[in-house]
Amino acid sequence: MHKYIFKRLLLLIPVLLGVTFIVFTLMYITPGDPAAIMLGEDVPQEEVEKLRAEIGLDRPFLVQYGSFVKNIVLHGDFGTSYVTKRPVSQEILARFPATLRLAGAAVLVSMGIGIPLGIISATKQYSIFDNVSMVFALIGVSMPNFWQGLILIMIFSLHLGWLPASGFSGFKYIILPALTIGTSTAAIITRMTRSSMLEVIRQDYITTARAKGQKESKVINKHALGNALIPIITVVGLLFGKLLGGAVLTESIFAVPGVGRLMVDSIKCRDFPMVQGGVLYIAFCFCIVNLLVDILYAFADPRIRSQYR
Amino acid sequence: GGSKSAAKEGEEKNTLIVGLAAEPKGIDPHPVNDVPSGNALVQIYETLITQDVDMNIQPLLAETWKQIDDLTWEFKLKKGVKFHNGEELKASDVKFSFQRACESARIGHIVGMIDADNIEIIDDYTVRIPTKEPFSALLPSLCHTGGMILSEKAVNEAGEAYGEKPVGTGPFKFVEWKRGDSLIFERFDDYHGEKAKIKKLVMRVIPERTNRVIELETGGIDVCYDIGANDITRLEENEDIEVYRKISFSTGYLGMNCLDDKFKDARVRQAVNYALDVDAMVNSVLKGVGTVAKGPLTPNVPGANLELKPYGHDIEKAKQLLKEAGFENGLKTELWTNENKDRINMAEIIQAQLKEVGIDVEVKILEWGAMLEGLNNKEHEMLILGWNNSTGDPDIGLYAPFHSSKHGKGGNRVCYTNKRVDELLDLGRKTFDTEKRNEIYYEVQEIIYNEAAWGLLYNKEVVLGAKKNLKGLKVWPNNKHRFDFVYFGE
Amino acid sequence: MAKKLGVKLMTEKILEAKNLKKYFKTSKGMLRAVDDLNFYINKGETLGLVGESGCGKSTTGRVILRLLEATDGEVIFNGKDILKFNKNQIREARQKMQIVFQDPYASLDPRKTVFEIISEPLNVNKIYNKKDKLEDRVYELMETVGLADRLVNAYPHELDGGRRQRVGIARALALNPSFIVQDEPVSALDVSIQAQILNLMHKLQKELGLTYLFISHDLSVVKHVSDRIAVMYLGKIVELSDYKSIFISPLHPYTKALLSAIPIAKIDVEREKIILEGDVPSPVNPPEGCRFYGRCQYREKICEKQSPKLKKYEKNRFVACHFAGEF
Amino acid sequence: MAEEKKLLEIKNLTVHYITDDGTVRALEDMNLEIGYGETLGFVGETGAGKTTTAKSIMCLLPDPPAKIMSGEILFEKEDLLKKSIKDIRQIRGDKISMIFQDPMTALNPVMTVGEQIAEGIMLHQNLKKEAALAKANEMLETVGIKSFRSKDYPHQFSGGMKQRVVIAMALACNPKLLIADEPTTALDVTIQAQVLKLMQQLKEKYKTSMIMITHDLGVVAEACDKVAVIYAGNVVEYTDKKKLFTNPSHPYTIGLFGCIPDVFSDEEELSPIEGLMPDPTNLPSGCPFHPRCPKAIEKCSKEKPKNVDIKDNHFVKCFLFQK
Amino acid sequence: MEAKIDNKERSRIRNKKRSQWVEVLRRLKKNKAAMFGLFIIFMLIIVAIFADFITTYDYAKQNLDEALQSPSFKHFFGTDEFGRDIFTRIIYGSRISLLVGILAVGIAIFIGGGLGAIAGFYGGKLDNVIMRSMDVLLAIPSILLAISIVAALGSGLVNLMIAVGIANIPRYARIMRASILSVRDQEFIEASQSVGASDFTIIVKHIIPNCLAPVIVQGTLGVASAILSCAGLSFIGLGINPPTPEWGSMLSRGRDYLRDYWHVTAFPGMAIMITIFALNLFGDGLRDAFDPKLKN
Ligand SMILES: Nc1ncnc2c1ncn2[C@@H]1O[C@H](COP(=O)(O)OP(=O)(O)OP(=O)(O)O)[C@@H](O)[C@H]1O
Ligand SMILES: Nc1ncnc2c1ncn2[C@@H]1O[C@H](COP(=O)(O)OP(=O)(O)OP(=O)(O)O)[C@@H](O)[C@H]1O
Ligand SMILES: [Mg+2]
Ligand SMILES: [Mg+2]
Ligand code: NI
Repeated sequence: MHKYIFKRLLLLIPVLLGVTFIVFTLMYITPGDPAAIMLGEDVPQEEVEKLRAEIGLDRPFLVQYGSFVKNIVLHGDFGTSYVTKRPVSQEILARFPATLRLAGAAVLVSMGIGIPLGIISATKQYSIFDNVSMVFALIGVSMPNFWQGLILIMIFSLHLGWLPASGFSGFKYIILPALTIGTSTAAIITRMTRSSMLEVIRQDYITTARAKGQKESKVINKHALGNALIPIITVVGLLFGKLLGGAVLTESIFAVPGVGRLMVDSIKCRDFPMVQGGVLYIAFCFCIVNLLVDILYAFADPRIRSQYR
Repeated sequence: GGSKSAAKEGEEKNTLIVGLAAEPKGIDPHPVNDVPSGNALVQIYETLITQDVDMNIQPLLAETWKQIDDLTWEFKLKKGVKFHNGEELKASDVKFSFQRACESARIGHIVGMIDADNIEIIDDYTVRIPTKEPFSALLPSLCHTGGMILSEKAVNEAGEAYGEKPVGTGPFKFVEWKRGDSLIFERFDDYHGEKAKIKKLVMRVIPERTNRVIELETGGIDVCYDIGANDITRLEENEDIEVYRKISFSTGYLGMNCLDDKFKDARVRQAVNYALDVDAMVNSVLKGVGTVAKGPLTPNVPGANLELKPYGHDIEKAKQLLKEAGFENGLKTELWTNENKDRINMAEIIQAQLKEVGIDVEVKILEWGAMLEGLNNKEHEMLILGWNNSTGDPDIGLYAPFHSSKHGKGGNRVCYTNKRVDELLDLGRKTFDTEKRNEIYYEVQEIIYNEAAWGLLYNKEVVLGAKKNLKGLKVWPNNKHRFDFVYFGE
Repeated sequence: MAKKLGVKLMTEKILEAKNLKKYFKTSKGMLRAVDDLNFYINKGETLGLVGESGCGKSTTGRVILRLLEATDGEVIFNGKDILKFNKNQIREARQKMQIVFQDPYASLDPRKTVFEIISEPLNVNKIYNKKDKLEDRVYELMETVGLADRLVNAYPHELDGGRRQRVGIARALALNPSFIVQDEPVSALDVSIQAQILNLMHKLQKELGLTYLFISHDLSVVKHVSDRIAVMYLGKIVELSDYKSIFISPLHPYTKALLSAIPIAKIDVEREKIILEGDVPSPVNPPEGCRFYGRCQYREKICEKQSPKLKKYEKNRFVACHFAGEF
Repeated sequence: MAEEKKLLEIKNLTVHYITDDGTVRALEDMNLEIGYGETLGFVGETGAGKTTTAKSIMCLLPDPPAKIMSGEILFEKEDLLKKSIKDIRQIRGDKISMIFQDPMTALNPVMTVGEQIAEGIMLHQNLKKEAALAKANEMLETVGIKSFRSKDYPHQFSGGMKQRVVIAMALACNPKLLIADEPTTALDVTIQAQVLKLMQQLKEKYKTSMIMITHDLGVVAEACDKVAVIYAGNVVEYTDKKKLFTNPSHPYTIGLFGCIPDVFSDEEELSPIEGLMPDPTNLPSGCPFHPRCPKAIEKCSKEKPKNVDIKDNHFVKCFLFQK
Repeated sequence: MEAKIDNKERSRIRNKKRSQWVEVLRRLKKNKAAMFGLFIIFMLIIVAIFADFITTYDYAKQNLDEALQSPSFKHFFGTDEFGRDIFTRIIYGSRISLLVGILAVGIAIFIGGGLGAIAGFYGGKLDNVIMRSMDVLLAIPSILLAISIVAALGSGLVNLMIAVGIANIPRYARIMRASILSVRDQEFIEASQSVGASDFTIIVKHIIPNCLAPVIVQGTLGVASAILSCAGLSFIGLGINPPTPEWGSMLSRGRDYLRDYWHVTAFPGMAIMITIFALNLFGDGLRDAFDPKLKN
């Protein structure tokens, strides 16, 4: 297992390198001059040139890329934001807690809704409950996120006054954004749980468990769910990985100081080091979550465990 | 955060929570030039002199000042001014600050005229600031955030990390910046002037307009920046809330690339001006928040030519002019705007209105960076932009947008060229006599107006919302408001 | 079964495998699925290949047809080593060699009709350029294998197992092959259908003079169809004899055990039951001695160290055991 | 067979599967009985209804689509079909156990085999987990697996060992009736022989009655006392093993024998039953076997034949024997 | 054996070939929810095609005097901030939204599916290279891709499609590869090889048709998520150029009026919701229909 994890971590290097290169290229060919953008509408050109030189934009592409990679490898330095003049790593770390909390809460919400709904739907396939819960879950996905967020704010902050409309400094603040994301992703988990459970409850070992005289609830929760877990872990992992990259729309709506908003702002400003660092961070999270998912597989399924070497 | 705490009863209201529309880029005055940063900076730092809400120059760190010659100004500093780190303000700090400012690209256009290396320290409290050329707009420039005075010692001690530990002379000390969320300030008890009435100032960043207003209404914040036009009426009806409005220094314009064949002819540009129903536009998009622009300068700028009148909506005349210019069959053009909602709305209306005189406009929404690049390459035909006169001086308001040396990247986005205007603008910089100077700028504005260098759209308003029990709030036209004299009343 | 039909056995070898090896690389080590096989098949006869699951029967069949590339060895078909053929030669050779698969469900493309499936070999090799001729041939093939005309447009899922297997057989016959590998063609079928298919194959061999390599794990079926039988264990042939002698006097202890393990649908026969201990070991890194060593009741020291070669015992009888015939 | 000797009695059991594609008449008027200590062989081809019968006894039919239309299943004289699900659970795994066809799928891949065996023990013998696990280890030893392997997962066992585990699981509570649904079909011959022998031994040791479902007459010959041959949901012939093998009577049974290649003789060709199993949603009228029956008479397509006892509990459902 | 028929009859039968899709369709037809979804989608398509006949208003015609009117008989869904008829804009908007969704998914399927097919079929190094690049692409935030593309190519329908399409490529590559892997090792592929079929024939004739089902299912669901991503892009200002009506941008630009004029966002929001809902219902139904295991 250790060896496996080590191998996987090693594999991170080419992926991350690929990511940085693509992002670098992307940013390079994307029109828009960071210096000009930074200075705004009413600043003369000489100043722009001066700034370009100051941040090293006048160097050739490969030189820029090379020094970027070199700095990371040799000094662990991801560069300094053009805009805030602070180290990129600090900026990202400053946003990370909010993103992590929001992602965690959102995943909890969607699992909390999705898994039970999926299980009940599967065990009562084609019943009214099944239909209602699927419809409910679908409505969640169907609503554009920002619209749903605004509507939630209208209801819970403005009219009921129960929850704050924006900000991120306590438990109360997480509820609405987590709900916004959670409800729109719950459907995926519901659907996955349902189909995975349907697959599993047709298996002989489920019948075997029943044949032992086991209670239905235990048959479902112990035997079936344990085996249905893999696809559920997969979607939850994917979701979590994606959310760690920040949920831009939700973050903007609820003024959550998360990574997603930072990224969008940085992209808009062509804050190259920030974008680079950010994407690298996102890719890293993504890969790590994937790895975690694969490790979780091993816990969920002994067959997979024995494959990891 | 602590949003609700402001609204809680019984508790002594010592904390002011302000909702900003965007996050400051930094709180070191030199590497930044954006309004949100300015919002925060004015709490911490101070300039030698300052403009009051009516744009009159007032002493601040300098008690008196005088012009020695065309190139030099002398300032006498107030004594006993303490920085937040306990140091006293000295002339050396002033010199240091301007030297540092001039090295920064971001504010170079504001303080660039200053010959920083030759600043002369007469004594601890007297400093002479020379300019490279005669520069009549120096005083307003010194009021800009770029002219803020830093503590030399603090900057040197902090080194790279100065951006995290700003030290100024302002009424509030910086405490903490929760990135993406809020900035927290605390009253500076050794302030040289009247101490701030509130103990703590929190500036929260709430980018979504609707949400910011909801926070104001529900008590999450006490002051709300940049209130949307369609929220004003409701807020004005709200008994707990006071809406403050003031015309700002920024002018929205419909630019026409004068190098483009279609817009070379002033008659076409005039026709466009006639074709626009700016009144309707301002009513519809800005919901009456803001006024129809009458000239290139906002009326509150000293030196604005108030005799100019809006072109007015005259379709016949527009068609006539087009015909004269050889476009009786109309023309096709492209209108660029960035993803700013108000501008997109404007663009849509402009599109509809110009259609009536036979100008077929394709609206293109460009991502800001990409748009800038296109503008810099002068690939545009029509564009919607605003010009923010950052110091409220006619020079800043007119030189860059209309001087032919500033084509394209320099600020003259419409590539307007007029020898007379060039001459006058150069002259204006060297003219220190207010009367004469004003006359020069009057003429410039008239020419620009007549030649319809811009399609004049609107002058924006600064709109602040605040709790009614918040007293003493003053509103600056540049949207950089100080909160030290604010307090909670009944 | 040819001899049982009284067809005169030709002694001309149609196919011969020499030192045939197929190893798979796996994470646990080298998997020796087929390890040094030597056998031949005469024209018109049926060679049965029996053995337990995973002993390498299918792999043998696939390697012979070059559906898998052999690791080593030769497969001489009609005098030429087909393992040395290039792509085009292989395509040509395949017209003469075909395969029928074990699983009639998996071996038919679920999205193709019976007609499309049977005509595929003809189309691929561009046998007919006229549509009529092609159709006629397909109908002819269907008739040969006993499929009703109305099924031409049926999809595999609409057919039962027996009919599917008939489609598979028709496809194999389409190119008029002389040699067919039958990879457990009946083990997925019910007894009554199995009997029908066995009879069909019997009939086809008789009428078309086909040669079969008949793979199965069911000794009774293999015995029914084969002239000679090869018993495989863990990638090696342990015994190869004519069909009768294997049943009357098996030489290898494994063959013996295998025979006694078949449940026989008779109640009055008395048989000595040999129940083997343990499971078939894994072909990954097999023991160096006799592969049957671990389960053999007659094992001796020499068996552990030295792998017995397939030796001639008497005419037409080969066995790989150090003590062949001694028990 | 004397009344008191009956452990299980199935009377007129009819089971339908109601599906979108029509109604599958899986069991039609099924009658069976098993005495104490007896092994009943259940032979028939795919889809004949063997598993359905087994699941009906366990009350494990999937509902929907399965519907028990009529009949009773008397286990020790009590009708299982009338019991509450709670009572059924008491019986399942305790008094009646079942072994499934495919050991690969009958074991839960994410639980250790020890836990799986212990599960039933904990449920029915009120034992704590440790005690149950100890008992499970004992059972493993009984079926010839070293007890230290109880912490292993199913995928670490070979097919034969898995089937042994399944057997251990089924026998853990010493049931009165063991239903084995094709317990060796998925196994290799040599392994099948091992498992069959083991089952035989255990059955004798625990004096369990057994229903052995299979499609292989060879297995029946080796392992059973009585045989029921079923075709399309009907028991067409039911008697003890000896009578069946010496005197197969129903044309279908005869046909079945004709399909099996004989290892000991040198026959040229097999004499298979012509035709195919009927479409279960659209069974032929009358005797369901009549379209394939070489001896069919006119009556066969019109009427359903009755069960006839041709000689000493040798029941055949065929008009040929009806007087 | 079985009954014989003469040649004429044979040809007649041959020409009566039914497709396996018929079977899928039959199963689909039984799924009421899916049919309901399909019905809505059909309605939307019809509305999109016949937009000109359904409404008498011009979607771009401004009438500032009638701005922000509530729903009435004159304007079923009210008017927007420029006095344009929202009903009309939603109707015309269906064209854009559906088109963007479908084409974006089309691009993604075409490129992603192709890459996945190659990776799955040839395996080995090529597989590794392609799939690792997909990982890389997946790790890049789609917003960055979208902004870059829109910034580089300009905003507008086609570029929006490309942006959403490219971001979705890895998803289809994965699905395609997975299903190819499951098909590739099946015996019918070997059977086809054994009769001498070339790789190309095998891919085109056997593998792709058998892999289509999961891709189609993902596709329908993908259209839904593409429409949503589009709305999301509108939110950050990267929508379609005005005055072209598009639901996402109607929604996001109308959000300032959320409190005072509910109808400005409610109707485009509902339109998006209903479409996504229908597409999801249909996609789920399709999945069930394609999956014989779920056949009851
Ligand atoms: N492509 C492959 N990669 C790795 N191992 C393989 C592959 N194909 C077959 N094997 C292994 O080779 C051995 C022989 O397999 P083969 O399919 O030839 O057995 P078989 O005798 O046909 O068995 P069965 O009766 O189950 O069909 C097995 O252990 C199998 O796991
Ligand atoms: N869940 C179900 N839904 C619909 N029909 C079913 C279901 N289960 C079984 N059937 C049908 O009922 C009939 C009897 O099935 P059963 O499983 O009892 O046969 P079997 O004798 O056990 O066959 P096998 O030897 O293949 O296991 C078959 O026609 C089968 O198609
Ligand atoms: Mg095989
Ligand atoms: Mg069964
Ligand atoms: Ni869109």
